[in-house]
Amino acid sequence: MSSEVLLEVEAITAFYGDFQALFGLSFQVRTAEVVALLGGNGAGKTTCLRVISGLLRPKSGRVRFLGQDITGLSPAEIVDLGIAHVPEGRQLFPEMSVEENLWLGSYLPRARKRRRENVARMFALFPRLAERRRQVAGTLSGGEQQMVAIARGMMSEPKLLLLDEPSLGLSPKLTEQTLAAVRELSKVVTVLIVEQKVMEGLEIADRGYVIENGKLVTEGAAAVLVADKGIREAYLGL
Amino acid sequence: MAALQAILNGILVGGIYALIAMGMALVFGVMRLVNFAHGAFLMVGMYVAYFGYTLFHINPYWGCALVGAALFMMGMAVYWLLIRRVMGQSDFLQILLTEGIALCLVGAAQLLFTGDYRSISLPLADKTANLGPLNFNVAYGVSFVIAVLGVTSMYLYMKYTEMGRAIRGVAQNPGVAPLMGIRVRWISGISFAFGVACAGGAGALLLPVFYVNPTIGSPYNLKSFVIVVLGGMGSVEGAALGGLILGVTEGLTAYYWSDSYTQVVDFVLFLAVLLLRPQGLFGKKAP
Amino acid sequence: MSRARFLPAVVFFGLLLTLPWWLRDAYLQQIVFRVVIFAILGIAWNLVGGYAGQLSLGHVAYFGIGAYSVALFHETWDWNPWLGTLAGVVLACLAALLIGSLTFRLRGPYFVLSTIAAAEILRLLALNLSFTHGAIGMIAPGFFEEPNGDRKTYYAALPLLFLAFALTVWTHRSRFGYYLRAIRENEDTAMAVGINPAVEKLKALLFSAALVAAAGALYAGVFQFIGPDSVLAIDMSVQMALIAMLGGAATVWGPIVGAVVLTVAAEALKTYLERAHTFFYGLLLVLVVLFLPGGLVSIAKQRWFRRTAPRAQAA
Amino acid sequence: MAPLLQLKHVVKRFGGLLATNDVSFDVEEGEVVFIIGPNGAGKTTLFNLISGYVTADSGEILYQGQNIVGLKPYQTTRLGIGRTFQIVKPLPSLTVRENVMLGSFLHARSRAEAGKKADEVLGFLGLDRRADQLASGLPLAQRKLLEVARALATGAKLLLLDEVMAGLNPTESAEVVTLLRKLKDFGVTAVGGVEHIMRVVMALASRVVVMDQGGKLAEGSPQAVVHDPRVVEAYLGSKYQKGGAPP
Repeated sequence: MSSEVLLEVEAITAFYGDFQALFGLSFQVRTAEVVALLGGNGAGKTTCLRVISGLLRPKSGRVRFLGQDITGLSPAEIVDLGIAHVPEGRQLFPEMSVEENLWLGSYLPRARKRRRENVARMFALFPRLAERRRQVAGTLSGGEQQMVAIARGMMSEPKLLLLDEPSLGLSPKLTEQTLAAVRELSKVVTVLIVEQKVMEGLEIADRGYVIENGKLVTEGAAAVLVADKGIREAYLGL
Repeated sequence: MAALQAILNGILVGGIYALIAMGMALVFGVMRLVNFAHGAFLMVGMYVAYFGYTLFHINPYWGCALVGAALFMMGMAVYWLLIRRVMGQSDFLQILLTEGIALCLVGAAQLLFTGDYRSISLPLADKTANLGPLNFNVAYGVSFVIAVLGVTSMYLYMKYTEMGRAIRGVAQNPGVAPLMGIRVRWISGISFAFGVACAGGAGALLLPVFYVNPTIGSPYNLKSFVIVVLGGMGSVEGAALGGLILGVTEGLTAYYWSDSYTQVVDFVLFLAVLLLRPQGLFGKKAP
Repeated sequence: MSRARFLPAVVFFGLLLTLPWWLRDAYLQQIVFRVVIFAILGIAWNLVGGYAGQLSLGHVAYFGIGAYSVALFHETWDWNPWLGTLAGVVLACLAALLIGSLTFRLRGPYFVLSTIAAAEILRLLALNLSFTHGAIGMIAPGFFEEPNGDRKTYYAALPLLFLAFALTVWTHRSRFGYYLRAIRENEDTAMAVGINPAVEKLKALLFSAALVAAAGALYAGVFQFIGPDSVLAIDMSVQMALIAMLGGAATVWGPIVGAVVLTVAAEALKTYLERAHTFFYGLLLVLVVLFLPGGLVSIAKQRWFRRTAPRAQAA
Repeated sequence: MAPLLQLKHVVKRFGGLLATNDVSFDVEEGEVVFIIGPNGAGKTTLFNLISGYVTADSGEILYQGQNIVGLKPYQTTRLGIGRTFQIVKPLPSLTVRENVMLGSFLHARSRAEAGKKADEVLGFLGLDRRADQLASGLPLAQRKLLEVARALATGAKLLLLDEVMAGLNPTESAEVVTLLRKLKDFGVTAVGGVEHIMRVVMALASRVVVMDQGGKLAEGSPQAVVHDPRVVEAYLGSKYQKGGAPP
């Protein structure tokens, strides 16, 4: 496994108004890894992704990507550097077709060049989307919408893909399919995934970090975390 | 037959209404901002076209593109200087700010050009053409055609260009648009400027058939609200259709009742739609 | 302490009461009269736009109803202007009931637009109906015969201002005022404490419309000539909002400060720039929104807080 | 004696989405019941249904034996159902006491009486030291309490607490729990909603109702519920049981 550090999050604190969501959180993602961020709801996982992709400015701390300090850059600049964020709850452009959603994923001039190839690649990965390319995104089923969201994220040709709760609201079968697709993608892109379904998430991850109340609780190889009782505690509060 | 004539007249005016309202719908769709200065920008467009014609002999028909471009720049400036500062603030402040801008523009026009009514006389304006048994004023006809061209090209621009897609993207999901690399503030500025350009260009098209004076914009302001509400707030296609509907309604009101009551009917229609079908005549249910 | 709170009001109304004795210039007296009328309008708007947070830009409708009632009832049935005023207030309240029950169902820009539409419908009717004489306008009877008709009208206006002011003071401190502020902040929260927002908003609008209509009637009696473009113009609705905002929305003194500043500034400018009124109002509106959304009163308040804050902490 | 609150087969659809799917449960007077469930499980919708912010498509909601489906929120408040919101919104320009008075005005004849009632509630919740402070200056935890105080001041018999713990740190949640425990002495029955199953909640609740995807998944004592395999699955995913750690 490559040991190059792709993303380095260093002691970030973040607030919503006067509510502190993150308390000096630090972790790393190395190239070609799949890293899972675990923890109960409200633990700060989503906030963490928002800080990385520039949607939320941290109060203190640093985010480094490929050695470059990207703290405080705009989301547009960060996408351009190669971080794609697939937010929680899909967040498609509901009145556009599947294809238009993918095109907007490659809005950046850098990604526009290979738009056709990339669309074709995504349709190969998600054949279901190819069938529905002209359908308006708002009318797709939950599972299909998740596929569009992931495919749209990949259209910007990222080096790092941030996935927020891809299984949210999906049936176990669809969850399995979605995560299988993520595993497939992880061959070409580094993945940082937030997943509520712990076992499913850890199954595709190399390593995991467990967060509680905006702080790091445990970390370790996925295989080790699977057996860790601390996870159950973090989620169920027991 | 006379009723058909009324409908034709309505459609001709409605084409221009469509262009005006489209601009307002665009701004509302992208920025959730109701631009109370829309009619004032239309007035500015009329003056620009007026002086373009009287000073430089620029025919407003092809000059409307120039007027649109000039107003686009003006819209950009107004966005960066003023509008940007109230984005994300309450409706209350946004509305008062745009109303303030409207008053400034109207007041400036009063200072610069006095309250006099001015008009240009194109040779076209006196000609009448026939369409089967119906007839229409050629100047209206030409304005209609150009307005429809404007609406169509705007529609195609939104549908097929990279920028148009980005604008629609921001309108449909402003929260996620930045993650595509779209600079939302920049897109908002462009949309605002496009909206202002629509109003200005439409102003140029109105010049051959109407007088211009500083307060000419305010009825159009209200009319475009009516149209935008008819078409479903923020729907650009809806606004185009709403424009035609309003034009025809006015034509028929003028024919069956009286010219002076067209606006009363406009507003009654407006209140009725707002109260009974707030998503507009064609809009889907608001999400 | 509590007595000191009333001191500014006592001084203010004392000055207004004694005004004709120490301000003999007829022109200046007229300006003061205008301040009084504008203050009434601003205070009335403030109840709905400030306390309840409903940005009505159609308040001129009630002004017009008041003004036209005086003229119309005089012309048709030869009613005296006092009776006309009463009729105007009643009619304005009825109109407020109708307009309010329709428009308060809407929120945000939809509400604002619907208030404008309602007022515009009235203006267009006044412009086109035969019995209002259209754009020509109407002659309204004066409230008092000469001599000293103006001064008497001024004294007729003062109680109205006092009534409006007292209403605001009461609103500011009463259950009703708290309810309105709750509605302004968040209707869902308001309902969670048992407030029926529709009813409270309508109450505020009724008070407001009655005051505005009375002011409109006074205006008609003083200028004795009204038309759709003087008493039903949308600009006046904006002006009412501007007065309250400039001084400070949802404050007791805001509309009065706003009326004084706006009138005096407009008069001062008038000497230099004959036609700059509209531009001036627009500029002021832009400046207030961008730099002083709390109004002039908020500056005074901040100063006061800064001075007293350390002491309060020590105590 | 009939339960204070009864839900019988309550259904609510938003478009095609079944936000509440045939939910039934009872709340006895004096109980502290918690509704738990992951993000999007339908807890807030349930609170909105009970307090009248949304109207049920079918089913019955009985409060003190009376069907309250179709009542407006201010009407349910007047009947004695108080609620707090997930996103707290005190009136920033008013003091803490004045904010609470908004609630106590409901049954007070005068401003003075409303003030007295407000002080009583503030004292009960330990907010009395803050009474004359502007509400905008309160830290989040106390704003949450203020929200509770305002609901209590309306004379609520049944208190619906939507995400009352969200955003609080463990110490603060423990403090809130201590206060909630005292609610019974105040004659109030509480129904809380939380996303996350927390130690503090488990210690407080007499009963727990677990929601998932709009439906009631389980109901019972806190201990029974967290060991229910269906609950574990809803929170941790279906594979947790198979490959997972021993409970």
